[in-house]
Amino acid sequence: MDGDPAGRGVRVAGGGAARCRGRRGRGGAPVTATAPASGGPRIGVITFPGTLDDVDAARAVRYAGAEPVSLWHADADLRGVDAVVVPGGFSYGDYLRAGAIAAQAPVMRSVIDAARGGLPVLGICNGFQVLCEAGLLPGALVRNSGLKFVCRDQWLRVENTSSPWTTRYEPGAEILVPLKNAEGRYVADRSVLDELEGEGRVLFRYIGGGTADGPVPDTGNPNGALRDIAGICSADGRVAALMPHPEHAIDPLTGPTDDGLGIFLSVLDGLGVAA
Amino acid sequence: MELPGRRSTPNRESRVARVAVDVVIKPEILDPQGKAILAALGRGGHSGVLAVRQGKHFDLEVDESVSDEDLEEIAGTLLANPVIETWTVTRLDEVSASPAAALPGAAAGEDAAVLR
Amino acid sequence: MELPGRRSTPNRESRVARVAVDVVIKPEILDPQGKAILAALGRGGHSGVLAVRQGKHFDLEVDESVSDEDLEEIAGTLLANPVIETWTVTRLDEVSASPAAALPGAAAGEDAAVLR
Amino acid sequence: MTGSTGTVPGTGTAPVQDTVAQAARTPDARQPFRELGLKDDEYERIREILGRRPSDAELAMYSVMWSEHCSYKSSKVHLRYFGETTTEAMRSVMLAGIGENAGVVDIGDGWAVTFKVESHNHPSYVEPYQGAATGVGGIVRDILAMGARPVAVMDQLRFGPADAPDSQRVVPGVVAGVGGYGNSLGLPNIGGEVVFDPSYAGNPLVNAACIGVLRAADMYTAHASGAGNKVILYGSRTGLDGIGGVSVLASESFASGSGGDRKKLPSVQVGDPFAEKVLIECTLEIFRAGIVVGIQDLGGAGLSCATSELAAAGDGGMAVDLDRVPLRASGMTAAEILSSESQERMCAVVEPDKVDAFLAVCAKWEVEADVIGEVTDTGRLVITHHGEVVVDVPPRTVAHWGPVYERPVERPDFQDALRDNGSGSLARPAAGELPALILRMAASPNLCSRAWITDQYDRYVRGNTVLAQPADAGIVRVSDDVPGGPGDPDRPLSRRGLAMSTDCNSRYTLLDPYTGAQLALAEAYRNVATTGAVPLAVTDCLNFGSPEDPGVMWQFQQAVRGLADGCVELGIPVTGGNVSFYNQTGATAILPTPVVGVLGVIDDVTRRTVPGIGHDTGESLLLLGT
Ligand SMILES: Nc1ncnc2c1ncn2[C@@H]1O[C@H](COP(=O)(O)OP(=O)(O)O)[C@@H](O)[C@H]1O
Repeated sequence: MDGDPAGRGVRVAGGGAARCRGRRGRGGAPVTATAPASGGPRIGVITFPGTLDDVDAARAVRYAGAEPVSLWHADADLRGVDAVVVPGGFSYGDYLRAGAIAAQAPVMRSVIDAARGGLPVLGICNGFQVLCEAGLLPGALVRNSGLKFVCRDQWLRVENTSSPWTTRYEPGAEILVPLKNAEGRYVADRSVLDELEGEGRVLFRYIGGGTADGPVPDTGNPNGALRDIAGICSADGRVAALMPHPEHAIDPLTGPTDDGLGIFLSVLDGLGVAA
Repeated sequence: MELPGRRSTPNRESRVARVAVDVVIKPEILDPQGKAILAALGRGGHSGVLAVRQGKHFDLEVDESVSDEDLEEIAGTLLANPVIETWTVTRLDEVSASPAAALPGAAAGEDAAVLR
Repeated sequence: MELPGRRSTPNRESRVARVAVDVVIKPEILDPQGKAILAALGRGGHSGVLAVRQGKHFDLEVDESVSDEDLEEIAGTLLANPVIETWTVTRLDEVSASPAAALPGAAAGEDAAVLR
Repeated sequence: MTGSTGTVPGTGTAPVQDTVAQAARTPDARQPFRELGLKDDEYERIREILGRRPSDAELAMYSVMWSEHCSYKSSKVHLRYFGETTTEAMRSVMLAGIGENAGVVDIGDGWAVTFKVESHNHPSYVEPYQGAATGVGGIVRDILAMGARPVAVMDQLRFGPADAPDSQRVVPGVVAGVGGYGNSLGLPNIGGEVVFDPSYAGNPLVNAACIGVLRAADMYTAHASGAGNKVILYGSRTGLDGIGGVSVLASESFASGSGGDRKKLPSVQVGDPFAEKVLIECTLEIFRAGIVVGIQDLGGAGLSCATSELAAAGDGGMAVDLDRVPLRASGMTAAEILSSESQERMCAVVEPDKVDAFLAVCAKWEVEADVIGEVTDTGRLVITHHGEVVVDVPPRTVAHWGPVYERPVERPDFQDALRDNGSGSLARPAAGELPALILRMAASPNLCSRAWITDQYDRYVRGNTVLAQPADAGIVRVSDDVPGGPGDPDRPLSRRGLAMSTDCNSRYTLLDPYTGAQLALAEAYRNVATTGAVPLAVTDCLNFGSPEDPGVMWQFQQAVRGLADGCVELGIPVTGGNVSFYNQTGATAILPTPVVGVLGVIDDVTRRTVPGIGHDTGESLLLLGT
């Protein structure tokens, strides 16, 4: 299933968002950032004390062709952005529980309000934890079943390609992006899990660790997440989150693939239509 | 001198209470740490230990403005995540406002002050 | 189905005791978590909380072969790191040997089965 | 500023504190200098310098600053050889060299790089997680103090046999500590080493390296100049942790004891990586705002080191009021405040009219900051506590006048026997045995996959990692983290990259320390070169046994000479490093372990060579060299 299928308005940037497995993660020139036209979409990236992957999220936004706008945890003003990324890291040191203290920050109160009004929000890793702690997404992320921090390249299946954050992927697409966390095990009540499944709100599922050549057998679920869930979304699909890091897979130079770019391109497609 | 880890040196007149909050992961959720400890105990010859769950323990010092309802709220909204955890709040002995007395076995003033 | 985190279903005749072990960081040692929580409580308007220390809480179930000395040893060698932590061991109510009763609210569910 | 702010609490129960005046009045008071690790002649020397006995606080300062760890008293005479052999051509890439917090190298286009390896061996044995974690924290602050953004870390580990019982405690703890701290700082781990050998069983080695990037024009050095400038301590509060760590833990033995009658305190520091992450961002913002004269990290020897080194590197003196130091514990003595090794602290010298701006940046990051003193023109470091002068010394005597030893050097008797015991007498495997042998080797702890370790380290964060495990050298793209943020269209992505590799085969070094050190250098050099980068400069971490053992001193001397001569041969300078002595269990020293790090530059990271053989069918396999 190599190659970009035609006819779906795929915007190609830096080799394009992978819809498929099999791109080998080596070589290739770095994608030159396309300067967004002024007045184009603006995507906010939140920085809490202890946030780490905000620079990466901002870079991914830029690669996708939008303007990253940095948002400060203590400032409730969302600066008129068209979408928000809650990036990875260890906000407040992950002390108490990952994401727990950040979820109460002034900026999150605004994000919660805006999300209820339909603002697209993406949580990555620590951002997923923050969104759960903030009540925007159900369930919780707890200590990895192996008790250790895990950093590896992770294969995921895109389970739902109609959410605003996943339209660029083909149904059933398998993508390879880095995973790195210590508390990434998704848990929720059975009824919640059933609801998520029933409503197509499981966005990504773990397939296995591996290389660009494919998943290595028996490496499936990296942290014991229930039902292999790697990412979910809200009922309207606009709030989405995943533990793996698509922003680290935007350029084969610095990541295993550029498969992660599709997430950022997807939301821009939606904004473009709206704009 | 302002004491660290303390909002302020409590008014010497006011009463300071010690509160313990214990938070444990709900039983239906995997506790890999407890499991690992149980296995280690087995290897170490302590086979009489049948089950282990690991949770968190918080020692709080609160002034009299903090009611039981406040404590429940603090525990239920911040210290514990109700989705995955349960908690108990226990008020311990009322202690005087002297920092030295606030921690068990805090013999010298040095120890009690280190609440950071 | 074997219940997670349990060595085996204890003999129905034997008595199982619940033991709580609370481990806290020594007062002279930095507790960054406590510090972060205190700051968050302050931001959240709970200024009546004057100090917070975070530690660990362990719920153990032990059979009658486990003496108090054993518990001290378990706490001091495995559950706590004596270099930086202190601990207290508390025997709680004796409970019956029925596994279901030993854990509050342990409802069997899909998770219990996944807990391997 | 005078020390008039505090008074001794009139409780009557406060311990009488030793002051400079008291020291003058009671010249014959006995002092526990031996317990603090000072030799008789060293103590005499301090009395000579001061013309009186030192106060307790002064004694604490001198003892930590004159310890092996801080003063390099046994290694200094040998390390000079690096300077003596560095040619002008080699020096030409260096913006700062040995003696600064870390060496700085010019990499062109206005960029500079600072990098260094440091040891945290003994603390990591006592408390593996915290020891390793605070080791990472310490080296990162060294790099930060130069004005650089830390961009990558590496770790060099040596353990006892993998199956030794204590390894089950030490190995996972150390690896989790390195990862726990580095991951939380958001620094990619781009490589390292793991070696198992019985000689490290009671004395594991935990070395950590950090690379930082700065604009060459923005380099900062640690100095306190300009009378009237303020001294600001910022970061975490000062507590009782780690007191005695330097003078006792990091030098002579594991036995603890802080010398006073304060009850025994654990000589461990607990790290708070979150505090350090915030400290990094806060400090970088301060640098960017140009509101600081000089800056110094607080590591071993804490405030003793920071105040005396800042003052010694400046042009005058310094006055410090310990009552203004924010504390975590009450009742701390001046000596304790000065020796505390509480982590995540920095000390800055700031012009008076910039103090408000400085404090505002700290407030934004919720970093505590306090003016604790000022630069003076007295030429003396004067420290007050509770309104009394407790320290009054010429700062250079603390920072730089530590004793220098010409320790006896003697080639060990066993060296000949060791050298003659070649592999010639060993049985050769028959051809048929080779497959099994290869499998056995591949499974051995020293050769097997390092994934168990490297999977616990974040290698992706910051998005500039171009090579990491399993490559022999790591490469990070020179940060695009410049004004305007990542991917700023006005600042196209830099293609320039930094490569680094660290290596050391200590078994070779035991056989022949001179050649062993050169082999370590050559291996790191090759590892950098084969990525496509041009090797530029060298750092080292020299881990050896007791300098009081003439055989160990011989190993040390030989290794230094080998490394320095090798650097001349390759034309790249040693810009800094670290010496760790007393790595031994009883009388048995570790294998001599001079870890060598080579830094290189690659102009275009897209052209780096990816490790491995056979990415495409039809590739040719060439063997180069002899
Ligand atoms: N302690 C460590 N920390 C980080 N990376 C490490 C560590 N040890 C080994 N590595 C990395 O793992 C890979 C394999 O290491 P090693 O087996 O020592 O390689 P080699 O034998 O080729 O020197 C290298 O990329 C190395 O940098």
